[in-house]
Amino acid sequence: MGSKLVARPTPRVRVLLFAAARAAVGQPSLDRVVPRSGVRVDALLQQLSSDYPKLAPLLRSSRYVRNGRYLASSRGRVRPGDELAVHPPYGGG
Amino acid sequence: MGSKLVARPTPRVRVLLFAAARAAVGQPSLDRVVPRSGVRVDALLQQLSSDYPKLAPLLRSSRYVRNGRYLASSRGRVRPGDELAVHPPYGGG
Amino acid sequence: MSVRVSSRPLRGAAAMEELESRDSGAIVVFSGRVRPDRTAAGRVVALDYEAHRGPALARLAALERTARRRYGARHVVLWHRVGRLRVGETAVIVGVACGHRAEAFAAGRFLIEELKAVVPIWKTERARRVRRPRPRPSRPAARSAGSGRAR
Amino acid sequence: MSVRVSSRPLRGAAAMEELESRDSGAIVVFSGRVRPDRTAAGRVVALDYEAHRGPALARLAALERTARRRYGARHVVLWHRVGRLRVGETAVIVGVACGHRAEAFAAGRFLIEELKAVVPIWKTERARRVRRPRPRPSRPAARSAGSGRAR
Repeated sequence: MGSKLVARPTPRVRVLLFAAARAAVGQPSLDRVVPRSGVRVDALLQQLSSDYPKLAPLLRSSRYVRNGRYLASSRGRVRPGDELAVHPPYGGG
Repeated sequence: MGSKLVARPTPRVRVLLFAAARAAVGQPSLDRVVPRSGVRVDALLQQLSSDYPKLAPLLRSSRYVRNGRYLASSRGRVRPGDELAVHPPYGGG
Repeated sequence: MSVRVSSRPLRGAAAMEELESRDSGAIVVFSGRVRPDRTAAGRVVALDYEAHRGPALARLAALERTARRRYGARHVVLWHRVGRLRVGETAVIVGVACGHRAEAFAAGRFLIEELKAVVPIWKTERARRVRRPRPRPSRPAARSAGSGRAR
Repeated sequence: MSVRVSSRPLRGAAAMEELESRDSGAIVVFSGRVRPDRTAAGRVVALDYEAHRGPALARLAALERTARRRYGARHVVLWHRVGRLRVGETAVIVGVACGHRAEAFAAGRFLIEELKAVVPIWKTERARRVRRPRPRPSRPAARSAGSGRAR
């Protein structure tokens, strides 16, 4: 009341975890709070490695897909609302 | 009457002609009279080359099957009653 | 053992079903069909295939044994059709079931190459001369210039 | 275009039928199935396959385009199954129709190798510990020496 502030959703990135990455964390996805300006992917991965030590070696050999598109480099950024998929080495067939 | 000779069939080898060999001769097989003791395959082929000049080049590149078995060498013999197949180069598939 | 030389039409799907009924990690099937190639005699419309049946079956069986020994093939399909085949019809099917894909591909390729080289089967092309447009008779200049046909 | 990532069972015969419906000289189909491999955890009884579906379909479609460009493929089948597959079930089918057999084999091999390397699909082994015979309790010498079992 009286405040002009409107509730805004906390700015998050959703991290999708597949296969061995999911097993390392114990769940299929994580929501991470990020600044509204976004964060570099490599910085986000650094945080994840600290929080989930079992995930660390996998992150070094994984590929990354942001909103359905492969990232050419982990120097790209993710912004609130983005979805970042962690792809450990593939094993189809 | 009085003769002790019994009619015996003329001793022949049947030559089977496939594909281009048949086309060169104009028929699918030839019967050749051979001595009762048989004849060397290369001698028989020499005769065929003389009688059917169009067949000559094909005979040089053909394989030979006597009574269903491949001949390792044209120095083998064919005897009356044998069947000798002429196989020009194969082209299945 | 599945070797066959027959005038009945071949179906790759049937070969695949036969191979899928066996235990194996990897199956490769090759199907070769009559192509409408152009030759000196015109365009191929059919191929007449003939075989020396007994030796052909014996050599196909020998190829199968080699595939088992050399590539660990667990099941092999070697089917060849004979008679007159029109363009688009299947002349040959080679299929193999092995433990792993590398052997299955190698065995499949080996079998078709060997089949072509050592099995007494021959084809004769039936071609149709390709019709070329005849040179047009020369026309009066007025007509060829005057009629304004679009396209 | 025939790329598919689905939990429905795969049939190599269906892939072959699809490819046979097209004009082409040579068809190669590969079918890969779950093997009862032995691992540290025991014998594999099933594989759980998962995919990141959108990127997987995009990469399969890109592989198909590459096969058309590089091998002149006229039709391509790239089907992968997901979910729990028991031993013997088909996990992947790769099929290609080309003008000639050399390209068809090369394209087939290329497609399965690339599929395994670049398409976001994973498998997790479900193994069952292999039962080993328990060590026998030691027996009185008289008995082990006395009983004359042949073999």
